[in-house]
Amino acid sequence: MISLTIPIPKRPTHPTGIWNWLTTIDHKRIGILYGVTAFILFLTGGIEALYMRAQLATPEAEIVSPEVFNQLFTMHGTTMIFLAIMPMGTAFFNYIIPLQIGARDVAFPRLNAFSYWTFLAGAIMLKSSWFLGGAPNAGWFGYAPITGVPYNPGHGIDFWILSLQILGIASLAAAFNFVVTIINMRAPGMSLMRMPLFTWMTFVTSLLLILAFPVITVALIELMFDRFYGANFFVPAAGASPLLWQHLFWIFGHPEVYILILPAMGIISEIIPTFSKKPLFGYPVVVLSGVVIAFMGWMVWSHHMFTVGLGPVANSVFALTTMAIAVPTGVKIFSWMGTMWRGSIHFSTAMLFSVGFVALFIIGGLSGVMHSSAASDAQQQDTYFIVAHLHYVLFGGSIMALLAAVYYWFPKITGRLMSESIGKINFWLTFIAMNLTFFPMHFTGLDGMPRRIYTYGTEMGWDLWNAVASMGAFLLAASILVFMHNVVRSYRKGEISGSDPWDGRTLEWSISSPPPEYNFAEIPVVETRDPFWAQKRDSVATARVGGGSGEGEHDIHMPQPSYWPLVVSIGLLIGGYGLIYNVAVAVVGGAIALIAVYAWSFEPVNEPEEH
Amino acid sequence: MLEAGADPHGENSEHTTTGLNHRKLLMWAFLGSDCMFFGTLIGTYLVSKGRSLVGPYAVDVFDIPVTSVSTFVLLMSSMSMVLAYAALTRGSLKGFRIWIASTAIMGMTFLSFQVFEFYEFANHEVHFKCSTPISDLTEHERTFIDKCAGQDASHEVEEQHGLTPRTNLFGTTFFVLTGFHGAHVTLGVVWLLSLLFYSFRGGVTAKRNLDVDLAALYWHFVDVVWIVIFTVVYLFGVFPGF
Amino acid sequence: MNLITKDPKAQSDTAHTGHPTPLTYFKIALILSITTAIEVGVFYIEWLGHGIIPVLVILSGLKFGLVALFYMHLKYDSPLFSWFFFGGLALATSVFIAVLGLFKFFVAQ
Amino acid sequence: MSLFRHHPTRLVRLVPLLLVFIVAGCYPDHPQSTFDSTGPVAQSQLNLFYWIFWAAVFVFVTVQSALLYICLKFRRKPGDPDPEQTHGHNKLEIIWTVLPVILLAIVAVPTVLTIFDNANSPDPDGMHVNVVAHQWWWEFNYPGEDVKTSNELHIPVDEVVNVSLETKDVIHSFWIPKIAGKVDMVPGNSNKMWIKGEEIGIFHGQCAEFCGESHANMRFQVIVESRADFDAWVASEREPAVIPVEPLAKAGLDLFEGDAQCWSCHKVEGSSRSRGTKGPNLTHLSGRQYLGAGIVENSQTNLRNWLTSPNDLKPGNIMYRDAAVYNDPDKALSDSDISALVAYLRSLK
Repeated sequence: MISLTIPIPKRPTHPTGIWNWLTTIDHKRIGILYGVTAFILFLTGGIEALYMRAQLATPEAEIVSPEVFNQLFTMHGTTMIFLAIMPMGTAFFNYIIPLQIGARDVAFPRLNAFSYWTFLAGAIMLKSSWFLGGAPNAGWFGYAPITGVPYNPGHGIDFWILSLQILGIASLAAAFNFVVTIINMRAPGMSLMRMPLFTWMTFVTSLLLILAFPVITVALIELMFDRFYGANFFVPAAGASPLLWQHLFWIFGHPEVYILILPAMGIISEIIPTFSKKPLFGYPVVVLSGVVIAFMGWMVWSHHMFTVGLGPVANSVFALTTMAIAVPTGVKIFSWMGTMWRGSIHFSTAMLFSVGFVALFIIGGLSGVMHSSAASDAQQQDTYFIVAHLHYVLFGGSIMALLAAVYYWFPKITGRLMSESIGKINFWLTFIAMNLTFFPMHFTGLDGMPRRIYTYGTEMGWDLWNAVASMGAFLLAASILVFMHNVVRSYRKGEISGSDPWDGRTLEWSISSPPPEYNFAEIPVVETRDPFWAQKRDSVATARVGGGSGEGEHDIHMPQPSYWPLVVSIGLLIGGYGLIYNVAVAVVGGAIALIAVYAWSFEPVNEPEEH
Repeated sequence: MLEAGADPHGENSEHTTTGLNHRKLLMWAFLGSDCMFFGTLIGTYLVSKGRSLVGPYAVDVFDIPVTSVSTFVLLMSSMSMVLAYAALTRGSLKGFRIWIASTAIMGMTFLSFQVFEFYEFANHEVHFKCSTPISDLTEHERTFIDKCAGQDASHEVEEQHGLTPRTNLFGTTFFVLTGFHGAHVTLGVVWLLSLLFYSFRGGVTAKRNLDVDLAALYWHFVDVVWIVIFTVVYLFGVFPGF
Repeated sequence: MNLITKDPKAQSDTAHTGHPTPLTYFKIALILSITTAIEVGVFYIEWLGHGIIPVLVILSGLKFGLVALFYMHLKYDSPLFSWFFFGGLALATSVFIAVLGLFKFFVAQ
Repeated sequence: MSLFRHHPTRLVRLVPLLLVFIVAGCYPDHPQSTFDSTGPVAQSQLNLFYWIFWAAVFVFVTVQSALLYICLKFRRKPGDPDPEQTHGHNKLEIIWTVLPVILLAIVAVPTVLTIFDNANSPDPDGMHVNVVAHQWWWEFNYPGEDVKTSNELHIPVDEVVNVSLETKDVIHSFWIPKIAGKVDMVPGNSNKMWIKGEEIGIFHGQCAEFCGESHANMRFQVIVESRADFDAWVASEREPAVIPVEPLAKAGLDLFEGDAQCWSCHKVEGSSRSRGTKGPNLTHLSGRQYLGAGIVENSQTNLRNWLTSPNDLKPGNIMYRDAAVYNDPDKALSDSDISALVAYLRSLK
């Protein structure tokens, strides 16, 4: 219909250059785009943190104003969660999952490209608020009614709402894609219980995403109606309960925490076996515990609300369910240690980061159990003790694992090894600085320092440990600089890695580095867990992995690039700004997106040759 | 890949691990996700129920017989949708066109009812005779009872007092919930019409029926959501004490 | 777990042979109409009191199930689809019943 | 709760104390330290914390040393053959699933007991205080004593005080670390808690839920005093404000109730004009120890600074935002106006 009345521009064909990057639907290129973009955004979130640590290094400092401070912690939290850790995870999902399951691409390559461009649109939208009258300033949790127009008349919150909606679309698109890819595109013989752990955790994470994001989407829609059209969802004066926002936020927010940590656990479960030269200890239990964590993540959200007055019964129930989560988490930690036990452990940088993850995650887990005790949490809620806990989980956990993942898969992605000597400096600096930054926060928290305060008096006795934490933060920034140096240096002149530098166990190591566009010349047949290891050690004689001579390479039809995902995302971005500034612009943006969706639907995956 | 990955609908050239089509799997995952979407909206409606400080309330504005008719229409559209798909798989393109057109028409009928309903609510009139016993008046109507002061029993009170999303919490939650359902229906109608037009271009055939299958799943989902909304919002809504 | 890696052939077979006929669809539509009529009818029976709530919940659940199982073919299709759909549905239902409980919604106001 | 009413044994106390010294030096200088509790609520929370802390230390030491041991023991040496490819060990896996369950049960039981213990006031008919939070100050009303004051909470020692918590705007949280853990104030949702001070002195509290620009400056003091002192304070609070005789203060009063329009937001008992409720009650302002919701000492200089440029002391505050004397240059206060107002406010004993 429309496609036949509107002349559709020719399909993009550029094999290289900027147009290729803009129109690519190759999962590996999209993974790289995701990773690089998320890392740049991680740096911006880090700079926001450094400003805060500078302000808090000394009592009564005046480096930033209280208003800017509030914007800084809001943006730091939102950035790190939605623009850094989640998309860095998605970067590895994109690059690695099809390789691990023996597929040539994801199930919906164009949806994948759309997911990236929409993520970028959301990031641009959120970050641009700094330059368009001020960033959001109500915290990443945005508790009503402080996000209401009476208390927050500027556009900051509007930017927050709309960018999170756009990012939500991006995350959902990616999550649907990976659910289908993992269910439907596994190599023959790769049953669920033969899937690598990283694939498993990606699958669980994606399921969590598609179930959790609609909740925050609706909550944000409701807040948007309150702010834009004078509705009453969270207006106490109209009888509404602002607690509804907290419930909706944390029904989403707690699964979100597992969305951030489960991929990290998956990464660790790949690296530790590889460098211990042993299969993952208790594979079924590790898988099951991941599934159980995800499932129980839905039963604990009110532990973020122990002090709002839910009553002793509700608090007790949520305290108990929260404590119960420690069990599957413990199982994972013991299983990693069981994997290393009697292994032949090679402490490469990736392995160091992984062991660092385990050590730090134990601390974060234990302080988590402390918070789960609702009664004593009354002294910890909203203090720096919580800040310490969550950074042990998200930095000590997620970021350490993501850094490990970079060191682990960099050779696969670039064909070059990262420098191990710089890597070791990188690890120890990160490990020490991380503890220097976040461990003192346990002290200041128990010493009565609330979160989100821009200043404090000398008489409070918080000077020393705040100064230490700030020093740690700048040291941490230095360790990230070392990391960047290592990446750039290794990309340009790192040692050539070959296809299997670590004596890997999973399918991605069976193909060349970097992999060809079609990944597998011949789709492997899997007959065991750790199939590539099995083939190398010949323990299962019939394992047939990789090794295709490339015959029939020319018969492999890869999906072709497309303009439309990018155009839809641009439409969404324009629509987002339009909703804030001018409805007419929003309509234009919507129309662009709609037309592009039509064009996309009528564009075949491959240009038909037979017609 | 899997040898002879059977495709249940015979149109798909890709072979998949489970034999299930990618897009159909995506659709079902999306519907599972959409359950959470409407679950949140309905949850919001129920949490906010009984918290409005001013009228009109559900009992003032709802007209159950009218909504029952539109509910019935939407239910029947589900039937004609499934018949459209059945006709297509049997190879009857003509049957397919007739049924899908009637589905779209019923969808539009439902939407017209909704527009009519929204309009009525927004222009709701309080209307009662001063002779009506107070116990027969709704809570909202009673707030107008002072208009009867000094009037005889036959006096009629008429007051324009509409319900919008801004009026009260009930208005906010009701309009946004049913409005988002209406938006889903609208999208469905556009989708069905696109398929209808596409069928004249030869894009819909018995072999390529997956496009219709997906649209049908979506359409039925919109229908089952309405089944819940009709019960929880409308029927429970005017039921006193719930 | 098995349901995801089932023999694809077995599934496609049921998918082909199990499809109901238009007559089934008409019968379902009839049941749906009658149920709706009963729902609206029950609504006007005043002596039922609070008893109306379980009655309506059961009736609308019946309608929901019929549409999902027959019109959406869940009865005949891969159980994986049912897992996705009813999983999302069950999660949404239980989470929001819990929320309503936390708001003391079921306590007489 | 009987399990923890008694004080913890010396040993249990020793290490956390040591920790506190490392953390905080000597703690009288740490007005918000949760380690230095002085009421049964904070004490029970601290005891619970110690209990869990020790369980956590046990786990931490065990697991981390095991990890360290593994890392040192099983390092790869050149020429090592592939290790045995073990896939798991059912008995071991069951053990490390059950062990945490037992450990958690040890933590869970006292948790639940303490939750219920702290939820119910031991003396519901005792004294009542209504705390109302505003952006960014506190209102304290004593319905039984007929006293209304701001930013400084007086309570008698060793008596149970039932506190109801409300807010006039956004969500705040009421927290006196040494006396009781925090409870939020949620719009439209009055919360209850109870507190008891067991030591005479001044204790610091702070808003713990982010509430906007000056969240950091929303503090308050709790003065725990003997019953006699408390009664004397109540008696003096009940007195209306004294009308000043000193000319400068008199001029200040005229300004307060006149052009400066302070009266429209502030209440001064005894005055027929000053009945505002938007800002703190100022009837006995100079009897208080701090200004601006517990942020600076109540001195002549600080009061002067506050009136001259409130936004420097407390960014974003509503007085600076809304009062004509600050946002309308034509109505700005002159130096002599401020002197007069300071004199008047200092006279409100």
